[in-house]
Amino acid sequence: TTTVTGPQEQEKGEQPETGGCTHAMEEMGVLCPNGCELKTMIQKQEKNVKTSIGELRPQVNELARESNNIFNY
Amino acid sequence: TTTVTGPQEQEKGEQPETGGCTHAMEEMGVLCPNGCELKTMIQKQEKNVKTSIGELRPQVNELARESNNIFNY
Amino acid sequence: TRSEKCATEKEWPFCTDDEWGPKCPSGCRIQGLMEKYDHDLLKKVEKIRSLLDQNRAKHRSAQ
Amino acid sequence: TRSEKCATEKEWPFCTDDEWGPKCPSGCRIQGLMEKYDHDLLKKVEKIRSLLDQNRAKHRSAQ
Amino acid sequence: FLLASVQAQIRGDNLASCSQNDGFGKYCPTTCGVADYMFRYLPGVTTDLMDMERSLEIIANMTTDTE
Amino acid sequence: FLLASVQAQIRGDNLASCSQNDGFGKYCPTTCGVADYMFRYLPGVTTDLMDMERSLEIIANMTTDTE
Repeated sequence: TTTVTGPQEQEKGEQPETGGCTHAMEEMGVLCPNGCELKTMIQKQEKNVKTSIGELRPQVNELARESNNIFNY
Repeated sequence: TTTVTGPQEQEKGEQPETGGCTHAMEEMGVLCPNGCELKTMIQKQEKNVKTSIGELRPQVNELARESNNIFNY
Repeated sequence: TRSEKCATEKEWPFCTDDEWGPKCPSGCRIQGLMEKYDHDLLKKVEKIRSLLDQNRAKHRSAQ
Repeated sequence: TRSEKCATEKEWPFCTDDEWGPKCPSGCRIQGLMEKYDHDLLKKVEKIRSLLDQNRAKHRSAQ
Repeated sequence: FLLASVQAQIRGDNLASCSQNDGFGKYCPTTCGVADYMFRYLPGVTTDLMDMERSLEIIANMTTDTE
Repeated sequence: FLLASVQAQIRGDNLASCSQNDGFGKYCPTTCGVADYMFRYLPGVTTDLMDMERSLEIIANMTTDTE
């Protein structure tokens, strides 16, 4: 098996879980991403989304201005 | 239900798990002790065991000396 | 109970409010939620991009 | 596989050696192991205490 | 400069983790901390995106009206 | 005194956690770090206890022999 990269299909009512692996020592069970890993991930996601918003907002505002001109015209 | 304090009976091949609770937000699933909590616990356990060893060792050595005396006598 | 359906799962008591902090969710669960929410946000971003394109096309035809 | 026995459990790939650290065990599992090992150590301590008592009793009768 | 560097170390600037050299390895946020961060960050960006979408839909309707 | 206190803060002495004020709350060891600590601490105390037990069993045998 290869490591799951995206959220997997979940049964109804099930919550998504990703990033786990089974440790060879049965004692340890399933290992999951630690807080440092999760912090890095969410900061990257936040940066990407905010960058997209920063790109889109002026375009939306520009279009809004143009539309007002047409509407008022 | 009350929180489990000792390790529970496990099925054969099952590993012990303690200290969990189910979060009201189904999204969050089971919560387990964080690293700070676990650190405090293991330091307490280590201190207790090492204190016991520190008490027992001189008693064992004392008895060993006495036994040697009897044996040599 | 869930334990009847699934012997390998364990039943835990409900968390009290003050347990959030000392006890925390699984890292796999949090990564799963992070990916789900991020996926939802990226879908919204894509929708806005396509709405922008549609509106621009309309404008060109309207002018 | 376990997933056939239990639909609520999930199958994960095996961890590679370099995943220990970035990925870590459940806090419930670690607390469970800590309590198990501590219980084992305390049993050894109790055994030593009782051996000490037995030996002291023998000594008194032997002297 | 030295004091600034010392202060930076105390604040733990630009570190993914901090360590206390106490035998427990590197320190990380808890998953509670990450979840709290996520639920603080999501509402703002979600609102921003929904506002933009609504604006674009209003614009689309205006354009349709003027056709 | 101030420098000593600053150094103590850098080392994170006597703290159960360190915080970076980065919005992720308090920092803790990972469960990997706690497990590693546990497996470093257990062998020593286990050996100590088993050695004492063995000593006491030898003593018990000696005492039996001399009876």
